[in-house]
Amino acid sequence: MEQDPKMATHSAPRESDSLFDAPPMAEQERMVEAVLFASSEPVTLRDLEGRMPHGCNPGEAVEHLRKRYEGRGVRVVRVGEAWAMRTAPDLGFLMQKEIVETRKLSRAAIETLAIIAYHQPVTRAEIEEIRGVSVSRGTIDQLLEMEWIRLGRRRMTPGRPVTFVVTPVFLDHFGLESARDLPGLKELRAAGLLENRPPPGSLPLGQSEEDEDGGAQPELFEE
Amino acid sequence: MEQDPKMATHSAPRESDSLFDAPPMAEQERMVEAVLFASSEPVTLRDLEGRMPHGCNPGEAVEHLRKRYEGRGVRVVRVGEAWAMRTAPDLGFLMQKEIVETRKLSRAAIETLAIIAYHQPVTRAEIEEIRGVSVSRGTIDQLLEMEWIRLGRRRMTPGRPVTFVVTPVFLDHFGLESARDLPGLKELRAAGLLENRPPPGSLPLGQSEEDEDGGAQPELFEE
Amino acid sequence: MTEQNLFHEIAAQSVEERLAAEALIVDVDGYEGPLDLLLTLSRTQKVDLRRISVLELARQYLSFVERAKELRLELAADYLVMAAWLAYLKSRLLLPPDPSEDGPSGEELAAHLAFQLERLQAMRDAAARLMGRDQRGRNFFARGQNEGIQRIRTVTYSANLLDLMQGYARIRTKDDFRPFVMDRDSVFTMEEALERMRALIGFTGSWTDMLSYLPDGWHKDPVKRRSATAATFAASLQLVKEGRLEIRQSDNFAPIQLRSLEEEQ
Repeated sequence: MEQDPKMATHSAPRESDSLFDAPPMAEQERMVEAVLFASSEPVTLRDLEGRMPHGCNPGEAVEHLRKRYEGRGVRVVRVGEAWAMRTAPDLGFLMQKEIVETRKLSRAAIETLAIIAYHQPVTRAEIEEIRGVSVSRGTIDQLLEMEWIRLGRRRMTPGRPVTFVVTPVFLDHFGLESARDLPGLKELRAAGLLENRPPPGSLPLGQSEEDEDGGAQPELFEE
Repeated sequence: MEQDPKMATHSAPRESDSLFDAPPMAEQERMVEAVLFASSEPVTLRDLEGRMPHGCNPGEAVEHLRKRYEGRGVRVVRVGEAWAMRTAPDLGFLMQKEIVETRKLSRAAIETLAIIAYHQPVTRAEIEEIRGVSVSRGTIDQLLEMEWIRLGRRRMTPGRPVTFVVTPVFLDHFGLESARDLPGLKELRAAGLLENRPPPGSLPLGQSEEDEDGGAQPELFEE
Repeated sequence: MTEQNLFHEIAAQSVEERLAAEALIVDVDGYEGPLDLLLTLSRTQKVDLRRISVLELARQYLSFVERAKELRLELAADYLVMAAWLAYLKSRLLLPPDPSEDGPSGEELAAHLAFQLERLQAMRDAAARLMGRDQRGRNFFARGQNEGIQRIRTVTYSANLLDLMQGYARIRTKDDFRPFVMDRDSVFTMEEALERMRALIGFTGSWTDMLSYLPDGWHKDPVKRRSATAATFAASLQLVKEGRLEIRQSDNFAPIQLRSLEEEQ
């Protein structure tokens, strides 16, 4: 089917203008296949380039490989800036043995995760504003520990609050090429639902400090 | 290249004598591919048969798959009674990547090394006294790991502290025949490396023998 | 009509909805704060969230609070704050605008509340869609047997004889400047901390308390401890800047934790 790999590797240089000619593309594809196959985690093009002989074009090789695996039981998928091989989702039923029971996430954790994914980079105060309740430390810690979120750059606003963003591990888990491929992202943006719209005047939502004197104003609750 | 997997999965039953017709061979091959890929251990035909829909012929599917991967970067190999996928042996070199970094030795490390070279054998407490700051264990460990220093004899003083001496590797690296070849303060000054007059009562340099019982001559380190 | 209204409406609902509504009254803990409750209440209006009547919603919420009081349920402060705010909003919506009053109009406030509800609902839907996706380890799988792609890092350090001699000369002559040097007995410099950290961070694959990096013997004396902590913190930030470390602090005054980024490089 393919040329013999040994031949390809050790063949005399063809008529080339360079002494250090890169291996033929078919051979580069084999190399990418072997590295992606062997690694359970996604591999960046840069890492591939570092591993392959000088002059290789891993980007092109990955593209060839991706096409070759189309429709197979295993696929070549993009995860952020990296590439990985994953089984086709329609064959998940064969993999009962491999299923790893993941810790069940609380509703708060799932919502917090979604807010971070769709609004990133987002501060804790913004998450609280959207959910209307304070975010428990455990929730953020759990997501950080799972490596689904990480700290982003600090927001250049007073107090320079930290922001949260999702990670390549998150993308890999949910089979997303990038955070731009989140389902319904465009529609949500078009509907203005991803805007950080400041409340007119001040609102009691997500501003837990104001709860402090909630009990001191009982007359407010009478109509 | 391949037929569409969905097509294969959902295609109408061919003229069959059974109601529970096995999936087409191409689909069986996909299944075997996914299972072999995702399994952490080699998989037996019996195990494959147990996982796949009724009526499948895993032996034939494995054979098809093995042929398909001939010459690729990944191979289907038999391991005892079971089957597994492995990267092609000729590509093993891609799985290791050597990164050689050259870093400038830190100032603390150089100073510590210099003190050991000029005063050997010398204890850690003495090095700290000469440098005027504590010597981190990381610095000593680094020099030990580089094999530029090694442990000398224990000092015969209370606590029997270990001493450090330089190694032949060190001498070789710095082009010295022995540590006594190190230039003394006078020479350093003559070479323009020292702009300042010597501190009153400064030490004779390069006379490492005298440090032998350095613990008994604490004044050596007083200036 | 206000508080009765909600209960009449509830009576007309399906059993399922009624159960949900009862749960709402008996078990406030089941709701994640006032906004969550408002979102649930807004569903009884059976309209698109964009067409929701905030006035009606305010009425529903306030009757809920009334009812909770009747049942002598303890309501968390934030529920009461929301009630107060909605009572205020209701009055702004019902009364003609007071020209002497500054600030946003009732309609603006109502529109923002509607926006918040719609946004929360949208995020819940998005979360459900996300969790409904094919997931790694459940629907698709990575290579089961990591054959171990290795990265062998070899660091060679360079230093020449001149470095060595200059280093020694520096030490042997620094006492000339002694009068100008402050007493550093209790001072741990950032430079020292940095040097210490550089040697140690390679081993920090998991989150580790920053304080565990303080040098031996610097923990007890408060003056030394303070200096070492400050220097170690400054050095950590420098290493974060160099991309060699990650740093996190989950809360005010919580432990500051570090993790090496070396392996991901």
